[in-house]
Amino acid sequence: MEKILSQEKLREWVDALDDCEVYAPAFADSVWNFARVKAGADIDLSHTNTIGSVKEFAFPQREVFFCFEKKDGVPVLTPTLPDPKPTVVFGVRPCDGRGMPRNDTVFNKEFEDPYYWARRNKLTLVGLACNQPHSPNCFCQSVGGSPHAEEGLDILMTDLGDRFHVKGVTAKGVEAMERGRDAFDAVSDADQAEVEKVHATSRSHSQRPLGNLDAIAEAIRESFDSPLWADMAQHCIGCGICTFLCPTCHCFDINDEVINPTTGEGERVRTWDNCQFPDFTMHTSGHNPRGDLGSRLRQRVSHKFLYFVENHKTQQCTGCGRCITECPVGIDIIAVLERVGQS
Amino acid sequence: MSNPSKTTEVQTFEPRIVAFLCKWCSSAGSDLAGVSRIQYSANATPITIPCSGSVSPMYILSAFNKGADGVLISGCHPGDCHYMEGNYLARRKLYLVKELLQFIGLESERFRMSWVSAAEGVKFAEVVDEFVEDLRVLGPQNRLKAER
Amino acid sequence: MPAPDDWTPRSDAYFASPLAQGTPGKQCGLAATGDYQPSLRSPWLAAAATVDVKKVARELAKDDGVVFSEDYVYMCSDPGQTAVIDAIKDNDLNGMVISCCSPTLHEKTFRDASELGDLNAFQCEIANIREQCAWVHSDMEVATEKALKITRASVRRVQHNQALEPIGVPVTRRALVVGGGIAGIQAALDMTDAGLDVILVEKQATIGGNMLKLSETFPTLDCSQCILSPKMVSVSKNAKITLMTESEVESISGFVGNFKVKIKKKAEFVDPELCKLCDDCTPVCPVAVPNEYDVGLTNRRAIYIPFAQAIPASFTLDEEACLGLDPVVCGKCEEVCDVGAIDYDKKPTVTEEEVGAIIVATGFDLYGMEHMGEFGGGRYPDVLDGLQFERLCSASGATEGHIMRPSDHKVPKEIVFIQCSGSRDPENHCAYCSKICCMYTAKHATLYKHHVPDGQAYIFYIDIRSGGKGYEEFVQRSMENDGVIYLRGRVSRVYEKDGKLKVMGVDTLAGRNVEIDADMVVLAQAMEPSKGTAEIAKILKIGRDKDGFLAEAHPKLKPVESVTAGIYLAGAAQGPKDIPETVSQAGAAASKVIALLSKDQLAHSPTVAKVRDPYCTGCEMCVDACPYDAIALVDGKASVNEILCEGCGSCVGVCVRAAIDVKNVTQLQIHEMISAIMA
Amino acid sequence: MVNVEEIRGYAAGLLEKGEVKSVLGFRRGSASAFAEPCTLIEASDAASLVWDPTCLNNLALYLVKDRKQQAVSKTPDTRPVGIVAKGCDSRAIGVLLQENYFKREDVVVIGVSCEGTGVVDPRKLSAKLKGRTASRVTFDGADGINVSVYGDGTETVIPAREVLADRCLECRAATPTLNDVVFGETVEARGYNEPFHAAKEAEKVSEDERWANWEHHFDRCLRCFACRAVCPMCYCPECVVDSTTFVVTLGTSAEEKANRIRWCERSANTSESAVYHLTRAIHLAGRCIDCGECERVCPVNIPLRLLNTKLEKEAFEMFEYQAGHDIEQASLLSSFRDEDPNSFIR
Repeated sequence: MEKILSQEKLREWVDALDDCEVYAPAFADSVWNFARVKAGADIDLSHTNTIGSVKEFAFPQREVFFCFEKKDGVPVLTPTLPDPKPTVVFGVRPCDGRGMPRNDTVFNKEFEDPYYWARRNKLTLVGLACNQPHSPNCFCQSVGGSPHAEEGLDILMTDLGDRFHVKGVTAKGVEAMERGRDAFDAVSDADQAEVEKVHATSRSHSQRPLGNLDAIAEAIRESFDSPLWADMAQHCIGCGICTFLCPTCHCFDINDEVINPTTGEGERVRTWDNCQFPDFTMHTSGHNPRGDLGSRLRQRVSHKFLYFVENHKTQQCTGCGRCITECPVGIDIIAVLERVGQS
Repeated sequence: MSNPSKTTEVQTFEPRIVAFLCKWCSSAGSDLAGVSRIQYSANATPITIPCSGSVSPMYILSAFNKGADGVLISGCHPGDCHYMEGNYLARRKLYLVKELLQFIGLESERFRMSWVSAAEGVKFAEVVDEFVEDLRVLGPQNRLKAER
Repeated sequence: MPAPDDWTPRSDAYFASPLAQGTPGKQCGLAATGDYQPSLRSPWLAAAATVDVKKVARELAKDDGVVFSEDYVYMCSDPGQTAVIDAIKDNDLNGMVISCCSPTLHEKTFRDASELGDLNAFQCEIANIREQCAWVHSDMEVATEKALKITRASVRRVQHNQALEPIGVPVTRRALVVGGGIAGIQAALDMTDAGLDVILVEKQATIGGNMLKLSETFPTLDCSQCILSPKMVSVSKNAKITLMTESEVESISGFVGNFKVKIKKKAEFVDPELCKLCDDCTPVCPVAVPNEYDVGLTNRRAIYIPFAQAIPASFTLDEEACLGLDPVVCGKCEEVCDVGAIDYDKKPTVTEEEVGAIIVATGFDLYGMEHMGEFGGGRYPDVLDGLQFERLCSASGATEGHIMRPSDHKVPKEIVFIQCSGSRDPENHCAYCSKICCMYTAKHATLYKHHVPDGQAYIFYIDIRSGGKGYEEFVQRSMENDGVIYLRGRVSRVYEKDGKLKVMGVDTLAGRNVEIDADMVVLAQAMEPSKGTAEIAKILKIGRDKDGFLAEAHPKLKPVESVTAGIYLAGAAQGPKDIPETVSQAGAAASKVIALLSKDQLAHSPTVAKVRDPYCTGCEMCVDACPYDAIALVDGKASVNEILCEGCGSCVGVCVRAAIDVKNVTQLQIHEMISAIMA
Repeated sequence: MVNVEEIRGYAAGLLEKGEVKSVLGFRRGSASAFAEPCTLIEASDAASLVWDPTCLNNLALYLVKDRKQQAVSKTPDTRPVGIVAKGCDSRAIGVLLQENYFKREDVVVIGVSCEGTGVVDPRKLSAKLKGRTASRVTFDGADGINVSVYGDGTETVIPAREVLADRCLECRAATPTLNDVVFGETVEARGYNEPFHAAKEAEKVSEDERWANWEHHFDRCLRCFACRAVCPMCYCPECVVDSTTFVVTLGTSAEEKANRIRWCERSANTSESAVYHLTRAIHLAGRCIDCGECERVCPVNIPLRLLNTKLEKEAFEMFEYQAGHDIEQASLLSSFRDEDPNSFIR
């Protein structure tokens, strides 16, 4: 289903989704990030890309698995599966959209993660094509994506200035459009031509190239013991920015948070974890197989461009560029791949 | 929630206070209150520590995190520290903690410090009672309490 | 959903869950009941609250790690302690909490019992549910709830207590006595009798203190100097006593058994070894200043001997009064001294002495006359304080024992004594009773009548407090034999009129105003701690009470101990007292020191700081914060001298890395206690 | 104006003469307009050094990292390290020296005065550009910052005070006081904001508003720990709050592992993040030298610097204490004065 939606009617459509929780990018605290939209009038799709990725809607920072307590000395567990309202997220950039199927694969590989899917199944992603790159660090096209890629999105919107071209990609997307059908107009030939032109222009913007991804995978495999990693990670501070902001990083930690030590009452909680943290691979013995920053950088890059490819036949990077832009010390995954490729 | 029920809630609200008392002065002062049979609110549960100077800011944050409505730290009067200087160190450190808590908007009445000597059983009881009264007005502490 | 049988809360490998953690083994919470049960044993208890200890014991029995929990009446009694010992043995306990009274009362009792049950003393903790709970809360339900929290917190603490052994500390078998009055003299002599070496430090030029100034002593009226001088001579002749006059304690470091004391001695311008007491120097001295020994009733020179029998027997030079420290200005005494005992170039010296124990006997001063404006204190020369009157009566005084008015040297025929001058007046003066004034005023009046048989003595009093052997009889004698008129009431004002002192008072028994034209008025001034008591207390780190007297560790059970181990109190520095009481206390303090220093080693508390090496970065914050200089960097890491450490935890409070803990009060334990309270 | 050639020449000289094993400095980044840290080993590398308003990092962090590396190295290289340091960076070195983290002779401080300006706040710049990225940022005379915008190629001059980092606007000592050499002029009067301006502003609003603000911020925290990772003062072997840096050695007993205190949970909750940030703030009291790195790196732009400057303000006003000004002084919290505030105590 393809429709035209005028800028003014956007709010009508959003208001029609009143049985859903609607999120859209908002510029607050000097950053764009997803925020709850209370009314259609609040929506603003002039954003670049959000600082946090859309993954947190299915894989939140904190997920309670179950509660536990002791009753008469016997441990009792109470499961706590999330039951969210249907959620529609607007303004998802295609790179983030492409991240979601990769996360879906992970959480559905050997074990269907009920917590992830309880949220994921309620999620409708409304994408917005990028008419131009937001930063010099956008490289979606270098990893097989495009500024108007539909993969992972339920709807793709394209900004045509005074109006949007809206395409229902999945049944879920079409259903969401149906809900606000009065707001939409039919697509004219001129509209169609303009969309194609905008898309073509967006593709034509130069992005930093990565070269042959197979060759990169091979180069990574061969450089496992290379001193290059330590050199490239020389200024890494070991924070979690690159992975926490990444639309496809999905590592987690599980802890028991005890509320009442006397009654043994508490919760088992999943939180984000991060391969860049020193304790990520720390063994009880004190041995750490990835004890230095170089090996951790290698892990992050290898996971995205080698191991994930081996397991899932695709890169685990969608070229959003967040890890480059937000790195406090300028570690640049493209430059890293270039150097590995050259070695 | 309707207003009347809220009022009832305020009236029945019993603040929970963690009171860190130095062993030599304030804990002894509270003992004197006991020996003198001075009656005061039971809302403050004491933890006796060697000296107010041994209080780590973590104790205070942790107590609030675990749901304390108020935290009291009580030590020897300046010049009277059994360990000579511990209370001076405490005063500087806890001044900063207090300022920080106020800065982030925790109600300023929730963190209190007092000097209570071993001879001041009456004062100890007053300090606790006043604290409890002030906290009753404020109601439960939800700002730093773990939302679990 | 049912939990699997072997389920325990999982956690990150490095964060053991509090449920899963805890010392393996068993803990015990013993809840003891005492006389705070709902019995109405004492009149307080009807109003006071109570804790349902049975419930506390019952609830605790359910808690994780608690294997034995029981309540018992009089846990501290012999059968109670036997029950404790049996409980430890029967249940193979590795930790124990006794919920009872304040640990200051029975911590030692139960720790001793623990040892008898083969449980390390430091694995026994006291939860105070009496002074801090049962006695101060009236609602049983609320108090019981709080008692539960207190006890639970202690249980969680004891689960992490380490077994500790006291640290043996070698002892310096020497003692320091600060103050050379009768208290200091007595304590010093008693200690040398037991073979201890003693350093006696006195601020003044001679020992003897205030007692030296007294004429006769009540109730026997024996001559004060006659009984004191022999003791002073014993001090000077005693090889085991190092006497340091005109000296003051400057600083102290160390701890019980091992103090290091810096003593500053004023410049010794007159060499006592050389001085022959020829008294050639005083006639040439051009300076006259009030004589302290005569309480300002006479003058002395800048070079002087306090009095003929001074110990040490030597002239001394008053640095402040002397002109001659600059020889260009004066230098007369040096010229006339044949033996060359005088040297203006002498400098003050500071010596460091090592001692094992200290007795503080810094005595009293009289409350200043300048405060007594309404009685003409400090304004009229014939209004005297008690000590000045003593000097008038004394054969060694300026008047050679003749009572005469300082103003015109006439014998006073009407004399008024005002008791409680500056005492028992919390609004304006001292709140406390100075205790000895009733007696010495009776003595003064008696002595007056002995000197001036035709004179009339009046005493204004509030109460007569004559508790003491032979005291009441003495007061009665003064009334009956010496015709002293006791007027019960206060004096409102004393003023001078026509060469007389008009005393405006009230006789509350007769219910009338009294007006006396007196020739002399003597104020029984309150005793206050001697000047410098605050400083010495600060230097020695011992507490003072609200009136400024040195504070004893316990008003009843530790009356001669200060709050700091190894420092003892004697005499009026601790509170107003008369000579026999002072001497008794001095003897008691001396015997405490003798007992303390009779051991080869002292046991130092093992609850000291311990550095967690891997966490320490050597930033030295703890080093700066430690009041005992107990921490130093060794190989870039903090290292604790356990003997110096007092376990105050100042280091813990400043260490941002949590790299230091006080044993058995660790941050983990405090965290657990907070958790238990907030649960 | 600072002549970058002088810095390059000095750095090259140090390396040439073998006086240092390396020089920490800034070079042009590959990814954006902002400079990135670099470690020069060869004198010939010195040509890559840059100096402009995008030299944001506090390189003292890498002195800490070097020391940590040398501590575990089998063949430690104990030669000194050269470091390009701004005023704030030099104060960080001061605190590290005060805390005996290394010795004065272990470091050669190549001081660079920020003169009248300072460094750009990337968030302010981003806000100015409504989220767009700058492709080039340079000084433009005394008071302007010249910015080229990525994508549309436009170039604008923005008044410095509008995009300078808050810490630079409030800076009291833009010239490194601890140094072996200083490039650039010492500029006393800066004419921007009074010291602690932002913290004072934040204090002005009501208690409830303050909490609303901080609740909002703590709630947004991702617990990525970038603030801690970037802080040169957060060099603890293991953080007391939420530890991702365990000190576990072969000698660590099971009991020690089990007895680790969990002051707060790893959950990115308001309450847990509050404990984390407040702990960090209080542990930096008297140690924070206001390099603003914590705030700069925060991906969700939590104004973390306020927490620290609030305490530094109190330290300065109440205790006359300034972090990093005197390497001999006892630290703020392990010292006291009789006249310290007492009236807040009952």
